[in-house]
Amino acid sequence: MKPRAVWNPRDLLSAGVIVLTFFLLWELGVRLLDMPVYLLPAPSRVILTLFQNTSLYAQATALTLGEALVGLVLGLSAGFLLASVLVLRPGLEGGVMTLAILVKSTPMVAIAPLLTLWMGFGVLPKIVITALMTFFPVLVNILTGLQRTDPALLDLFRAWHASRWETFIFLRLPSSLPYLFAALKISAPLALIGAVVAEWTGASGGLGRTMWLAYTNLNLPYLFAAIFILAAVGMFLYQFLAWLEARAVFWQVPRQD
Amino acid sequence: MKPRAVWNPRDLLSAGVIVLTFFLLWELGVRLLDMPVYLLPAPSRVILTLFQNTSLYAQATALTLGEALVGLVLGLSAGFLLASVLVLRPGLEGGVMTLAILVKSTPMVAIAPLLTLWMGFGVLPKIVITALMTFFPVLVNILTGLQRTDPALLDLFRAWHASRWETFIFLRLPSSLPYLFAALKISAPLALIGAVVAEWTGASGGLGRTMWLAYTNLNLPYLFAAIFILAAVGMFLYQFLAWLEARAVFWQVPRQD
Amino acid sequence: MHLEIEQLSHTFAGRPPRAALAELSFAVPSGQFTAVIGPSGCGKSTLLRLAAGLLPVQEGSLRLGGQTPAQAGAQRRVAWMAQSPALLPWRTVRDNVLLALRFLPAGHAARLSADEALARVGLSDSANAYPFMLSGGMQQRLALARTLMLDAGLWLMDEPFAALDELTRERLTHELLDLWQAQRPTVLWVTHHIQEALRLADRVVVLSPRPARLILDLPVDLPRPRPESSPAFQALLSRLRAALGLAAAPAEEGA
Amino acid sequence: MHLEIEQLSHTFAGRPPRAALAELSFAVPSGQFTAVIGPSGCGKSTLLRLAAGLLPVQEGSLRLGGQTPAQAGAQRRVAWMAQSPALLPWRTVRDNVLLALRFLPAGHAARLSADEALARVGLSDSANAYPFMLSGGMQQRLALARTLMLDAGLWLMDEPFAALDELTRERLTHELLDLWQAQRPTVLWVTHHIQEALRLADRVVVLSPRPARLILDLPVDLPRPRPESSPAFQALLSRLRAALGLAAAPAEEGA
Amino acid sequence: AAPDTLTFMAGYKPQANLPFVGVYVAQEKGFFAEENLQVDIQHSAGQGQHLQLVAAGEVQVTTQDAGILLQRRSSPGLPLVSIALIGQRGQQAFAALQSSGLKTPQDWVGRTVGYKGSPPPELFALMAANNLSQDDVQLVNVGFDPRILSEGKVDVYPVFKSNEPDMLRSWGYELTLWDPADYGVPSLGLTYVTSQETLDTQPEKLARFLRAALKGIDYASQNLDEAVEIVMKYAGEQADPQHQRFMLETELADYRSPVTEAHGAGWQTEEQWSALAEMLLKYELVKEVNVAGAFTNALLPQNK
Ligand SMILES: Nc1ncnc2c1ncn2[C@@H]1O[C@H](COP(=O)(O)OP(=O)(O)OP(=O)(O)O)[C@@H](O)[C@H]1O
Ligand SMILES: Nc1ncnc2c1ncn2[C@@H]1O[C@H](COP(=O)(O)OP(=O)(O)OP(=O)(O)O)[C@@H](O)[C@H]1O
Ligand SMILES: Cc1ncc(C[n+]2csc(CCO)c2C)c(N)n1
Ligand SMILES: [Mg+2]
Ligand SMILES: [Mg+2]
Repeated sequence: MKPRAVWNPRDLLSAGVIVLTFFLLWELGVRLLDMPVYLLPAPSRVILTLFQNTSLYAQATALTLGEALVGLVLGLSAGFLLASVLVLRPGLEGGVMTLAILVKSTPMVAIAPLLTLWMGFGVLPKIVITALMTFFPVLVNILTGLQRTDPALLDLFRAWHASRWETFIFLRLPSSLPYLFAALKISAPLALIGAVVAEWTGASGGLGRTMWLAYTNLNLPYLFAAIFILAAVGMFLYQFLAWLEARAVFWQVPRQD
Repeated sequence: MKPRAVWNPRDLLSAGVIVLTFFLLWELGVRLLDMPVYLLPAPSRVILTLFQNTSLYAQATALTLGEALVGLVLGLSAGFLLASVLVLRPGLEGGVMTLAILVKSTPMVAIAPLLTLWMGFGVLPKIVITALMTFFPVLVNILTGLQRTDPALLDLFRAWHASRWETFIFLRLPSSLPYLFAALKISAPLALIGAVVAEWTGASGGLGRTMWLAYTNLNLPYLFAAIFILAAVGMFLYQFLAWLEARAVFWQVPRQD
Repeated sequence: MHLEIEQLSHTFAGRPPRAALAELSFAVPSGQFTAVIGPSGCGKSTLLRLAAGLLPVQEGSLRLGGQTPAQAGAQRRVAWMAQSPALLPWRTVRDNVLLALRFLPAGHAARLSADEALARVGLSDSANAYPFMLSGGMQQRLALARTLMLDAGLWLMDEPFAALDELTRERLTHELLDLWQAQRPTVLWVTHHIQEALRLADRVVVLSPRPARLILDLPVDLPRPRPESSPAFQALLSRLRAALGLAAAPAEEGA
Repeated sequence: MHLEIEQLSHTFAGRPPRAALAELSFAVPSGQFTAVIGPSGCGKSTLLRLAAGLLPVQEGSLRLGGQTPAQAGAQRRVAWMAQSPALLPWRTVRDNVLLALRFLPAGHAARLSADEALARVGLSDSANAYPFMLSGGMQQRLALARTLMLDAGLWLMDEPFAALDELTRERLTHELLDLWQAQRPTVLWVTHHIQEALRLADRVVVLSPRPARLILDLPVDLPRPRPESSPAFQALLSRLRAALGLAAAPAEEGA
Repeated sequence: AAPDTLTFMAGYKPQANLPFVGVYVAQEKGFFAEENLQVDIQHSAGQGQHLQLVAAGEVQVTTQDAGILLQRRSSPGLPLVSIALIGQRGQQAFAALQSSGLKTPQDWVGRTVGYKGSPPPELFALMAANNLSQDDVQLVNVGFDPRILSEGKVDVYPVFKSNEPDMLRSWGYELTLWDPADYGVPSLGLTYVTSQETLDTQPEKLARFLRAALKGIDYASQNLDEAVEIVMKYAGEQADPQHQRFMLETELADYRSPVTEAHGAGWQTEEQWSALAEMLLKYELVKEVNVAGAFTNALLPQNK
């Protein structure tokens, strides 16, 4: 009973057809409506721009991806730790969630300069912003996963007089894995966006800065080239996570009807 | 076996203590470090600002909350419909997720002028932006929930030769409710932020505009007053959803060890 | 609906692979009540799942009324009761039964109302309760009621009475035979309870430890009801015991 | 560890509330093997859950070695086997058993190694398999192996053999009595199998339909092993049957 | 007859930028109504949305400083035209804390110079005029936030003369300011902008708009208190009237120049635009320019 391959050939085909159709419609729409390039560039033009500036985009992507991944790991850890604390000490949920929502409600653009003041012009504030943007979905999802453990198994652990900690490690944690992966799939593209937002005005490199420059110059092909990269990297991360999930949650294979 | 009250008195107390401690530390920090108000205002000052401008904030909140809720409903519906389609036609997952991540990767500022062109200067583009910002977590979470149905029950429906549609309505949907609520808890604050972001780039009212004006004037008490409102509304929505969840998923009561 | 099983083998993939059925062959004429007995883990549930179309036929053939399991199942004339109750936790007891009514064969009306079905399994008092409020045996009776609603030509029953006490078993045996005699479906009845098999079935099929092979095919030609104390019953009981004792003796894995 | 149950009542909240135990009283001396029999849904599992500390004692008292269930449980001298297997799906069969070893009473070493325990229940071949690869009976045997690792002073067993065939039951009966005689724990053994109760127990307690009351308390003073054919065995069997027949007859709900 | 409608989008948030003030005052004092115009006033977030919307015809008039206007005309080739030059001198200046001891641009050597997103051409020109090369200073992108300067994270920071200096002073910091114009660097401020198509199809409506808006500016220059009050109606309670007044006064100072003395308010000359264009060409911020198409005086009241 092997996990269903994430990319079986038929799925790959249908994915290709859908994506191609979308780009074709977009291309046609732009051409038929004679949409000016400063409002919406045709995808062909975007892809051309991408290929004409590969090294520019490669460097920017490397920087942003690095920030995004480190920030994601931080945000993930923070969300995970908080969720764990809330499951081990359920009374704290109201207070901690209030603070989490307070942090989540603070626009990143408002605190980005403050972070720059404290942490300088380097990558650190970008990583922190990314972490702040990603921790919330992780917190909510893992908390739900940790709480929704099979009651029959919880009874078993209670009858064993397992400590909270043992119940957490041996029971709640593994059974929350599907929620963890959903959280990761939500957070991975979000981390990329977080890094981009962090770089938007205050960075000297990275996709975010490239995008900002492109946008303020109303150079939309450059802007969309970066968006395509973000989407491609996001999709890659998503597929990687789906692949990992199929292996990690091997005992519960999603099945079709 | 009633659902655990979301706000039992002990939890309420601990929540109060945590939140108050946080604000007290903040207040003390600002006073002891003599933090200038344009860097970080003391919470007391923020709250004062809030109370001195109740009608301003009440109007702005009403507008933004309206946009956020309508946008949330739209985003929720979109995410839900997409997830349903992907569960009924699993081959589409790769293609649809690629497009979803593409949309998710597009900075709203890049498409805001297009939305203005198509929908004018009113609330409609704000609602659309909010919907675009909220649909992704809903899509991922509900998709996971719809896929992770109890295999024993799936076997039952298969043996019944239930149609995909029947399996969806009578089995997958109800059993995905915990994931749906996690998605809602993630998306509710996100919807508020979405509406704020949408207003940030050129609205004529709402909390986003209030925050933008406050921020560009570096009038941080006004900015934080709006953040406090967002957090309070977000918290209210979160608690409401938790309350609803306890009633909707009554058959699976989250239990402590 | 007659059943033909020919050289049916089934092996679960994995490291190592697990053979569950090995070249199993037997046929069940339409309307026959066949009990299936075999040691734990020998492949009884696998056999029923194959017949219910839940597992693909890998080797050999399995025909229900001349059709493949998928074809026969599509007409909804096959009712399968799983070994575990598999109830919908968000539906009341009554609504769990009512749901099954959606899956009647085309053009068939329900023979029993939901409340009647619940009464027959002794769950009337719990009609508005949720499954998590039921005891293990009550859950099994609910699953049974749900299955018996279906008005099927073939009953695939996987230890339907395993969680029930003797008295409840006896009462349900009556109800069941009533229904069976009215509808005359073909029945595959997996059980560990040898007396139960002899009480109910026209024939008892005994399987070997894993992978399941046929080791005894015992017709039960006694008129019903069948008092256990009758010598004929005791004779058959001894034969079955012997067959099972032989079959199970050397195996290490109970299977 | 002796058990004292006095005027124990339990009612589940809800609309309407459900009384599961009604002023139940009996005592089990330390080391006694007591079988509990009663109709489906009468309150047997509820009784065991109360003793395991999984439900709060509402009315009356329940003492394990003079302590409350929580106190006794905290010393990990109480082993509870649930009616459903409750296995960890992400752990192999062996790892499921090994996990139980963490929960031995303080200062106790395991009496059996995990592999030995698996061998005793006939699961050696499946040590590296995952629970979803096991048949229903194999899952139950795994749960049994896990419980017997615990070296407890009190065994609370909820229909541990329900999913097993006669032969496997018989073999496990031997294993179990071996272990019981070596350790001499007190045992509450819920079963629907009257012969099994008589084969194993020092005493059989028969409960009424819901809410459970004591309707028969039958000592079984026969030396083990106990051939079923012996007249003494048959006499006890008849008494039990009669008690159960009477007890269950008028109830509508099988409970 | 029913009034003609027109959408004006201020190029940034509501505040006392002079071209904004003219529109606010014209709206509030009924000058638009006198021209039988119904003006819808919108605000941009300032990153270029207003230019996209004008080019697309959704908005008829916006504001933009002359330098960016030339750049957007060059790339991506937006068909935009300035119809009045309100800021006769550029808004950009460079600031350091007085406590830093920096006196002249030559003192910048070895110091950190911040910039907002991308360095303005005036910075290069100013450094060149002081014989500094880019390698003499450390350029860092610090975003749009003057607190970076007040908290000492950079030594020199570009500011709008009419904006941040007042803000920083209100926090208690004394500043040293360098205005590129004082070093002969050509610069121009905010203009009213329309698209070529709107200009071709609705010149008469635009002229009426311009007449009212310029009248609004005049009115503001003579009624500062009232003008600030009107601005505050748009800017919201978050804004500081004191600060708006400073902005208005500062920008009014650059409203008049020898050119306007000669030709009247809003006038713009080929020389002014060419000088700016040459600087942009020099620092490769534009590839080619067509100065003649970038502006027109045809709609100004004095030409009607
Ligand atoms: N959580 C619950 N909420 C409400 N009622 C419950 C709950 N759990 C059990 N009951 C009720 O309590 C009664 C006793 O249940 P219990 O599980 O103890 O029965 P049992 O004797 O073990 O039956 P069986 O032999 O079928 O397992 C049943 O009528 C059941 O419906
Ligand atoms: N998904 C699976 N993967 C691997 N092996 C499996 C799987 N399902 C069942 N098996 C194996 O197939 C064999 C037969 O299983 P099956 O459930 O048919 O037994 P059974 O006769 O119903 O036993 P029981 O009486 O205990 O229910 C068992 O040895 C089991 O381990
Ligand atoms: C005091 C002052 N503050 C901010 C700006 C920024 N700004 C005003 S309008 C505009 C866009 C073009 O009209 C931009 C970026 C300024 N110029 N002057
Ligand atoms: Mg089975
Ligand atoms: Mg029970």
